[in-house]
Amino acid sequence: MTGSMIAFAAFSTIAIVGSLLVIFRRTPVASAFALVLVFFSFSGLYALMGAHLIAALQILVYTGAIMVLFVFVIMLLNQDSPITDIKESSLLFKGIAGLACVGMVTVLINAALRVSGLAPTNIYTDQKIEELGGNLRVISELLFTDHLFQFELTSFLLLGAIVATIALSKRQRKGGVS
Amino acid sequence: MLNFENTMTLANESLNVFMVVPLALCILSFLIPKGLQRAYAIAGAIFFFALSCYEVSQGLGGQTLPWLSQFGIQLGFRLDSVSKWFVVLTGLVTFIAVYLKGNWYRKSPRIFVASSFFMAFALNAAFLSTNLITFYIAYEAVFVPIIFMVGIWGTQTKAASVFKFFLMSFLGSIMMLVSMFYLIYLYQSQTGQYSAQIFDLVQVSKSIAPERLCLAFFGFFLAFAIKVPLVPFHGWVRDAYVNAPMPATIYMSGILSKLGVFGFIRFVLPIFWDQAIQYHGILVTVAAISVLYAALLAIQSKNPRELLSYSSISHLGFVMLGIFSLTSGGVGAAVLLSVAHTLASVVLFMLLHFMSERKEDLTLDRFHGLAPRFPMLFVAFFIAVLASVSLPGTVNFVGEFLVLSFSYPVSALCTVLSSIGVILGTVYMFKFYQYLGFGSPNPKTGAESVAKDIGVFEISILIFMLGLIIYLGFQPAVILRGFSS
Amino acid sequence: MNGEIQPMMMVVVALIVFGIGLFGLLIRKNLLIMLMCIELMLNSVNLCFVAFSKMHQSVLGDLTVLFVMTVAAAESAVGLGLVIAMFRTLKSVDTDQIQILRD
Amino acid sequence: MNLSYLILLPLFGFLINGVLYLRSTRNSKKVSAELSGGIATVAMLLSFAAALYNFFLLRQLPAEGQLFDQMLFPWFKLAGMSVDFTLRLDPLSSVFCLVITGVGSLIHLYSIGYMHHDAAPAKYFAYLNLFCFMMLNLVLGATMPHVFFGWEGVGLASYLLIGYWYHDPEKVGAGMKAFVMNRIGDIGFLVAMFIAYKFVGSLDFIQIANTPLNPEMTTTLGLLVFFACTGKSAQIPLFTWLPDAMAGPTPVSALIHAATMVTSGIYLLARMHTTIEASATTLSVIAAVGACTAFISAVIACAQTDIKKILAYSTVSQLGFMFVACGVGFTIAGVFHVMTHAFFKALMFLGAGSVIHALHEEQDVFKMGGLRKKLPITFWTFVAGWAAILGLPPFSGFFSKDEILIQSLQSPHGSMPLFLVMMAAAFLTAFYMTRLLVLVFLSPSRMGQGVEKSVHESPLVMTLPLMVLGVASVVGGWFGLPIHEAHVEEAAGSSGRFIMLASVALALVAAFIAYKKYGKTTKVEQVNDIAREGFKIDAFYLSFFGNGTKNVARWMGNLIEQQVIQRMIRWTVAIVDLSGNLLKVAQVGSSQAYLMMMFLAIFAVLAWFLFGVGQYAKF
Repeated sequence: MTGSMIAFAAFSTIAIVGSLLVIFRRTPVASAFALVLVFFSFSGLYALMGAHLIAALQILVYTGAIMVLFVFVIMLLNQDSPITDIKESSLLFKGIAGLACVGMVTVLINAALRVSGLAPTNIYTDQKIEELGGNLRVISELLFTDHLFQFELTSFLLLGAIVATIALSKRQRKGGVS
Repeated sequence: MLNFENTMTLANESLNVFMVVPLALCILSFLIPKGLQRAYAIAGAIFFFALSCYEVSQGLGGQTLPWLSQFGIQLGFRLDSVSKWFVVLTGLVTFIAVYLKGNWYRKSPRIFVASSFFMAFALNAAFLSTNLITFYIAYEAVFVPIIFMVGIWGTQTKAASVFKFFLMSFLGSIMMLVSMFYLIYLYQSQTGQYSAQIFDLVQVSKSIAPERLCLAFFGFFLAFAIKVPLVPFHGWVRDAYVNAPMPATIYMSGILSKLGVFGFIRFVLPIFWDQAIQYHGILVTVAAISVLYAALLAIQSKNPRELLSYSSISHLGFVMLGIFSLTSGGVGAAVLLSVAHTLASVVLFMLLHFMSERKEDLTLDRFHGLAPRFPMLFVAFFIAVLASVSLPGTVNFVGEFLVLSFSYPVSALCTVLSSIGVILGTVYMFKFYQYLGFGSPNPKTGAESVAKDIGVFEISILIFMLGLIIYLGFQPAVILRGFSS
Repeated sequence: MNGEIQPMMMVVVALIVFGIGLFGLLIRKNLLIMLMCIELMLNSVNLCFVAFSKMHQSVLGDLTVLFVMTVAAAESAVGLGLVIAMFRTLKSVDTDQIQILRD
Repeated sequence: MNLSYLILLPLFGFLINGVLYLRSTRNSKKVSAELSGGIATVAMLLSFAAALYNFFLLRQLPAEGQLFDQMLFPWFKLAGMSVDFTLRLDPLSSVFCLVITGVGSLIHLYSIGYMHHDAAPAKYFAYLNLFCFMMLNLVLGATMPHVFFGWEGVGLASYLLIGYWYHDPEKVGAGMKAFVMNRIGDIGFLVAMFIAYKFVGSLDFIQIANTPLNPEMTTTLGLLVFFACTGKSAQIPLFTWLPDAMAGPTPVSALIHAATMVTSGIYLLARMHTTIEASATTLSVIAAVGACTAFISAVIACAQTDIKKILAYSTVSQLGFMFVACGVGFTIAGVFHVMTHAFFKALMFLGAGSVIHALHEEQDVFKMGGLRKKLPITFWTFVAGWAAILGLPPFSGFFSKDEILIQSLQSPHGSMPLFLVMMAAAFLTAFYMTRLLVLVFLSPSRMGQGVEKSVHESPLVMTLPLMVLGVASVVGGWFGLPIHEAHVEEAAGSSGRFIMLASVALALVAAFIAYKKYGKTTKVEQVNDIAREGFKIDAFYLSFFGNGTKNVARWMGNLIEQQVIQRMIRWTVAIVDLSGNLLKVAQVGSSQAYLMMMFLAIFAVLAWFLFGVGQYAKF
């Protein structure tokens, strides 16, 4: 058992337990904090695979931005108390959903196993990345050369999202709908 | 035997004008303020029509652009001596349709203008395309503006009529789509690659046992027979024509029906030549029944629009008779008669619109005595009626005469039966004219009494259209030239 | 097991989280929680990308994750905006209350 | 030789008058009858001059080559069918041209006076000129479609003129009836053209005449052409429209329904006489129909009280005479009768018009009488017409009519029964014409007081044509038809001379009986017998064909259209609806359920691709 293996076991356990908490906690706030837990553990998993940039961005984007948004919204909508007045899904529905999900995961894992047998491309082996100056450098270079166009497009996407969000959450001046 | 090969060598390669211009006009119309929509539409339509005429006069041509070649879908377009007339008619009908005033210019005019130009775009794409798949897409796209028009500006029972129209047309085109896939599959199984080009499929159909194509033939037949319409498949026509706003009716009668005619000429005859010969008896009988049955229905109808819609069916029966005579002369005559029918029916519907603008009630059960009050209108109306009953001197006569001459050697009985349709046509068209125009004018009420005769612009349009009808009546060679070889 | 972390293990963890997220999406009726489940699923897919990228010794997967993150951020922003708008009109974020889809 | 002026002049007259009329509707200023009538009459007179000129030019050609073709423009050409717009002048068409333009000009002139008070004379004269244009096309056309163009055109002009006073639905109906009945006949023409195209390959008359066909086709073609002629020339079975056509202005009746249009059937038979005479069946059918028509309509004419209806039935009867001439293979006699008939019948119609005009639109002969003194010119010219139709020598009708009577017996296709029927018809003709003359001009007056005072002779513009036609009725037969010189000599066998005498004697007897019977009439007679209603043939047509068609149409509209076609659609709709309802079960409205379905579907597709069709998964 190496250290990284222990770390992997810990992170993955936290991730799975966290996500279970997300879906089974009654209060949205609790779910949200469980989600933060999951995000952190994912970040750890990225780091374990050497994807340091992603790991950092995971913390920054998800925990720093998205989660904050969630919490704000929860506060805004006063959803911090446990939800009791909702009729939950029926047991039958839950059963079907569960079975289907298990089936899905099985199928997907099976598919992934088939893919794992394929020969690696050997373009960016670990030592090659080291030679080129590390993961961050390689990704940045690719991003600003070959994929510059897509990168710029994402800025448009973000702009659109900003406009859309403002339009959606803006209070109508004259009454609005009902 | 008709063949459509060897046209790819022709010179004219600017065919995309026919589609780009209306599409551009369609998109631009969203930028024009509401008040200017009509002026914009008229100017645009005149421009488009003039451009179509110019492009057609530049000669025939064809072009093929690659698109999804691995599935056999190319953007193949061809302007030949059949399609060029339909393309010109599209421009003309579009102009007339946007010219008419009505509630479509009061309630959301942008959608109306955009739909009109979109219709022109789709129609031209259908008339020009040599690829079954692009043809199918264009053919279906024509529905969209029609459904918009009927749905937004139609009268009382518009929902039902739209539904009926859509259902029947869709039924037909689905059958056609399946048949198309079958043909493409046959091509693929023979050559190992996909193609939906008409030339390739004609080759396939020649090399295959005729029985295997029977069902595909009926798929195509059904689609176009509903569109034209031929008689057992005409159920949607009455409701659609009566409840649609006038521009949509003009589109349907003037040019949509020709889409079916065109489909028969360009797709059914070349691909399913053997099947057409095999079922020849049935085909001419259906055409003859269309002529007679629709004429009888027109005799008993009291609503002018209903009458005109049935008369359309009856006249298109003649067109189909020409096509089903399966001779090159018959096809040429059918094209001539299609042009003639478009001109006459568009003028008639236009005049009917002018009349209903001036007088609400036009029921054909008593004399309205409108002729003395609107003399110009009724002179034009009379000439249009004469064209519709195909009196010699109008292009309709030449078309009908040639159609019947070429179908007589093929099927004497059906030809004679169809000729009876000529008498019935006289009866209902003259009844129609007389009830509206003749008799003593009724005591005038309020708004009706101030209505004036048609204005100068209307008169010039009518002179243009009617002049065309008469000019072509003496010089049909303009159209027939392409078929004489 | 030679002590090295196999990318395949990462994939399995990611897929389990994906399944949990999916299950949550199906059974929960609170829109906020449903959005969180979607985030879970997105994250697990990201993890898969990185793992496959590692497995095939490429960095394109990492690159994709960057884009997915951007999209996810945009998506959750818009999604939350929708939730707010919906709450404003319907006074609820419960999908049971939202049955105007029918007819 | 240029024939285009001949037809272009009336066309220009039509266009000018048409534009004048349309302009007058915009600025509501009436165009005077003198102006528009003047234009129209001048056009016709010039056209007459052209016809005359061309006639003499034609006469100068050698006898066997009297034919002149002038191609105006190619009309249509498609896949072996080629038709040009060609005018053809030969002796036959040149005679018709002369009659049309000559009588036509006179009637135009007369109309200036007759239509003086009309609201829109320009429209009237435009129609008249249109009619002449079409009629000239009919007789000058070298191909069947060209003749058909004129054929339909005259029908149209006739429709317009019969329904000229369109405020009255009855007159409109009469016009419609005329047009529809003509079109029924036109089916014959159309199908004849199809047959000619199929078996001859050309629609030119000379080609058709020169191409021998098999006997059945010859008979079929001949009968179809004849059927077309029964429509236009008002023979049994399509004759009922002509009496109703009298609804139009009287000069129109004179021009169209006596002198020109109704004779186009004879023209067509003469034009196609080679084909007609090649089949004995066709000939005997034509003769039989002609004789029946001549007799039956003469009987009906005896019972009529409306002056124009008497003349109308008389026209039908005389047309029957002409058809008999064609039917016994002696077309030329028919054409000769066309010419003389055009003179005297136009004269009588115009005379009747003069009477009606003088009596303020009174048309019942029992409300007239004693007009000899008051309308002297009208009376004397009318007498000329009367003598001509009776066939008294030396009036024009004598020559043409007796020739027909002689031929009906002597020709190889003639027979005794045919001859007897014709003699009976001639007897009746003399009877009803004398009756008309006596009741209108000679018997004591039965007019109302107010009417009687205001009766006056018509102005010169109306009487001048009467006088010209009167002279023509006298001398018209003397010179024979310009296209065959020796008709009287031919007929003058010994039995021929006897027949001549017998028919004149018979006519005089009939005239005497009529004079005795009606000479002293003082009161209005009420005749209500079956003959007066034209043996109810018209009513039968109306109820059988008219209402029959209407009923079939209604039945189709109600039963087939509603019950079958629409029901078919409704079933289709129902099927679509049903499947929609079945699918609606799935639309529970809960987004969770939708999500679930979506997910299951994705799951299924994924599983299908990964395990079902394994080959796709091999990356």
